Amino acid sequence: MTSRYTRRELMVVAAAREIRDHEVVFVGMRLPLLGFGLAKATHAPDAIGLFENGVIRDRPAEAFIYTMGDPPNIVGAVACLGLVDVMSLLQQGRVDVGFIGGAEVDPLGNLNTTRTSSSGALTRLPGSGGAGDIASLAGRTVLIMEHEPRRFRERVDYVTSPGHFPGRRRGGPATLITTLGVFDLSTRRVRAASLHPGVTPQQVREATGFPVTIEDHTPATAIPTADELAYIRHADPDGFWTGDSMKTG
Amino acid sequence: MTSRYTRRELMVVAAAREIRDHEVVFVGMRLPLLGFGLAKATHAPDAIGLFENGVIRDRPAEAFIYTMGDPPNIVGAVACLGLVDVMSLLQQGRVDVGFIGGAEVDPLGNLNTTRTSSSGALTRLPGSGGAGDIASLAGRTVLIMEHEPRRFRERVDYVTSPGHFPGRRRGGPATLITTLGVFDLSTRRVRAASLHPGVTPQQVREATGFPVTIEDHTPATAIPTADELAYIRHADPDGFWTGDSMKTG
Amino acid sequence: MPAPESPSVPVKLKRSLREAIAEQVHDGDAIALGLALESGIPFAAVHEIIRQQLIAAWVGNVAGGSGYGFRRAYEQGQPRRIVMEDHSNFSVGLALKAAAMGLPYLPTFTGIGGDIVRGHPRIRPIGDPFGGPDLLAVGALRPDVAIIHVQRADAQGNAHLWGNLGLTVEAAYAARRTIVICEEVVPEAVIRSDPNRTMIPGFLVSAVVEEPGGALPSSVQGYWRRDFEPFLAYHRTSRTLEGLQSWLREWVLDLPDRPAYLQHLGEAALARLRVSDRRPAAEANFAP
Amino acid sequence: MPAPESPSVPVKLKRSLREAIAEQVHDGDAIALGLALESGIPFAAVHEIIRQQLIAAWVGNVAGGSGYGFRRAYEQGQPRRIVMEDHSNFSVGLALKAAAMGLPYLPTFTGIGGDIVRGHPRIRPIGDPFGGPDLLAVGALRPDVAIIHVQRADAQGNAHLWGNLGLTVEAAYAARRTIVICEEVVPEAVIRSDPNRTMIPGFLVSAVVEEPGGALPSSVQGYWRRDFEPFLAYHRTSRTLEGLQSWLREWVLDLPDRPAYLQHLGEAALARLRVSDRRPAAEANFAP
Repeated sequence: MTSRYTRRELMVVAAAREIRDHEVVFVGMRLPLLGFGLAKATHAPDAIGLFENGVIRDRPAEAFIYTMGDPPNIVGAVACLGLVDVMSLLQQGRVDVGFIGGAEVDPLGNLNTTRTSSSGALTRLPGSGGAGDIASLAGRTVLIMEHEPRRFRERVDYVTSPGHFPGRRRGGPATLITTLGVFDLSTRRVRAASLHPGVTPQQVREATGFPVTIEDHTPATAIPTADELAYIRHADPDGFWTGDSMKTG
Repeated sequence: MTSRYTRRELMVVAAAREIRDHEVVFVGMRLPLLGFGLAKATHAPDAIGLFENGVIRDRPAEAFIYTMGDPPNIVGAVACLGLVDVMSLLQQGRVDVGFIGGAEVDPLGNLNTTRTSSSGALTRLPGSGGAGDIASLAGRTVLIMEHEPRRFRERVDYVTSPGHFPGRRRGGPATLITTLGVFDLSTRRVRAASLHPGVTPQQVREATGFPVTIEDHTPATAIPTADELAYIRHADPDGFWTGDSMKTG
Repeated sequence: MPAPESPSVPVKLKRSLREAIAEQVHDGDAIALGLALESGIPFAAVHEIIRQQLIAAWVGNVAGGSGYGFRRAYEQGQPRRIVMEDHSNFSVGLALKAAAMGLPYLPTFTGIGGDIVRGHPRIRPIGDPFGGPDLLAVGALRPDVAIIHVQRADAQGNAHLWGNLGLTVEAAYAARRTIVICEEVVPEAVIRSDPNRTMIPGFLVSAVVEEPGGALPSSVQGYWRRDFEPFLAYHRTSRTLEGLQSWLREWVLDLPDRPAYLQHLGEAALARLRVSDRRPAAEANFAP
Repeated sequence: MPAPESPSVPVKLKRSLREAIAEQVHDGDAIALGLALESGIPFAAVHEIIRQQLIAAWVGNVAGGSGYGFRRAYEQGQPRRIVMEDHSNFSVGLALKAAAMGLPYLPTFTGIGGDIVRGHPRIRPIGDPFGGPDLLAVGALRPDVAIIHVQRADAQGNAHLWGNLGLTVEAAYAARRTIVICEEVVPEAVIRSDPNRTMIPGFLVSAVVEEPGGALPSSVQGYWRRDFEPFLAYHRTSRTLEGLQSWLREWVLDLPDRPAYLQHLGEAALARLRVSDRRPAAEANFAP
């Protein structure tokens, strides 16, 4: 794969395609933020973005931001409320789709961002932040992950962000976007919806610590158009998030 | 009683004296509002006033107001929050004293402002407003009433604002200020603390539908000073609330 | 690049209050209004609802001054019986707040020991799983429609409101549909210059109408003083059912819309009520 | 007229952050800070607390990027073991909100089905008395002290805050004592010109300190840009315990106060970080 786009750019495009027009989106930082901006610029001009710190935007910030609390993310927002206010809207069911990532994922879409002993020693991870809330309360969730064997586990060490479980009131994981492909999680089984160009089924199976359905006719992920790439490179000019050196998830 | 002050002016002075310096006061309209302003101007310069619509003031409005939502009550406020915000502060226990009134009162300090059949037919009254909340949640309450036999009942028809009851978590009625005197309710018995000048014990007993303790040495309510009257007449120049024609409670 | 699936913004901005009410308010709807207590009461909308012959099924809280029309309905069933669910200000606030938070109820200590909560359809006892004293659970109240009068909004319904707030924000969050009535529809840039002033985000709003003076005789901070006299006149006139009906004819039924109401009020009254001085908020700099 | 019993206003305005911290923060106190998530973090106060050798007993929520110092303490007990109570953003927000509302808990649906709430000391199952599905009760969290950085406040602590809010308001309501650190102490009239901008009423505030730049390297809307480099430098340096200690010496222990920190940062950096353009909020008229 020596094309003119990075895998992370491809993942941004895949994330954007998960957003439908007029939807209310719980936007995270990094790739989902770019995906939201790209969706707005293309097929979902009337999508609304909520940030867990209380910001509501109907278009991306004018300047590059490192955190959702950066001043450019306040400028031009349609509203700047408190955390409990936007979480209340999430709990009400007013959010259609939310994006979350994690260090580990399992076939039910459970995510771990709290602690793991997978490498033998205890490793403390940053914790939930808003991810556990989005996983619990959004209409559906899209998971974004670095596709590595140690991260794709039969059962995660700790469920920070719950996936599918019996008695779930609402929502649950719909789609998993990784560095290797796009996977449908909505049926509680992991099925490849598309593999990124050049990725083989065997590569995916070797990088995945649990069974994954890959059909013969599983398509290749549609590559970014020139316009899509232009948007991404305008929004992330230094490749801070989408360059090949930056880790996702 | 043909002196140069009205009974309502005397009641305002009595209300002001219930406020100690540095206290947080849940202020009602009418006489308590004037009492708050008078207390601030005299012995309690650092009292803070909360209004149930969300306004917090540390001095009275510059212009005459009919309702707590009138624009002059917003101008110069230190904060203008929502109703649930100030009620939350009340529920937390951050309010020292609140003023409430009613159509009927009983010896436990229960107030009725909802409905009564005392005259034979059903009469619908305006309802609780914030009074039930102040009665439930303030550090102590001061009751202000028109002193008439039909209003002072052994048991009120309907307890809108609860007085003393077993298991009360906090607060309860401390003082009852009427058109005839000032009464201590803090011991769950009604004891006259002072009778207004010219009011006889017999007058009070005839106007009260339940036993009231009036001791031989019960003093006369201290009459307003010239400064106090000057303040009241500055704040209520037309006697809208403190003139003799205006009904309290 | 995929073609936009639905390029058109849903048109929230309505040409008239009549259009907004006809579209958003249906017979039998639970309507939340008068949420800032005494200011910003959307009287123009209420008058439009009366003209359109709709009936509000539920009166949640009546504070301050007895209303004769309300008393006749409650005490004598005239012109028709109304059903009352009694609340304190806090309990109705918590009922809206529970819906706003997406919860079936909120716990509280208010009302314990009183008659309001006894046998109340929306208030039930609840324990404290941490071993503290018992509380009351106030069930969520989700109005079909909230009608809110604000100073300014953009065409998407992002609304700036200042001064008295009361329960306005809770009701807009709680309601299925929210109608924003504003003194002025302003360009998006005005709203975006101060996102902390946006009390109601537009994605919660179903319809926006520009109706200056639509809250009279109640006040709107910075725009309209409270018109005290009509409150007294209504109180006097509504002492009898005939009086109420003649008042309704004069001020509601015989007037087609709010501009006609303002004209009937007269230029002298409007000049007295309109705020023309300025007391601007201290500057807040949002530069990044 | 009775003589004023206590005419003197309690002096909330402190001469220095050192004085405010020494007076308001005690060993063993639970301290709430960093409440707006990434902006307005009161770093000057944190540095002062470190200088004064106090230990915060409780870390409620850590979001975004793993901290090596935090990991060493948690994983290896170096330099000392820390106890962690894990939360999501919403559950810690509800814990503060419960205290702010004077309640022992608030119900929620968040976290159900996950491990955070399993055996959690502050989260317990609770039913719905109206027959709906079970919920979780998040127990109230009442910090001893909340430390909040705002744009401006008066000497009574009435504080104007704009931009990013996060959990700032909830924490100030919930805490036993609140320290307001501001860019500018302003005359009362500035605050009173816009009471809707007062996120924290002064009667909840124990101490006020003017400390411009006290939130650096985090941002303050309209005053300071985020200083990105120190976050990266700290991350790199704190990879080892020695690195962390040398960083602490350079930026905290060897500097007497925040003005010394700003001087150490240097004029060029300050010029780059200081906001000098204006993007004023649209005027709001409060005239009555």
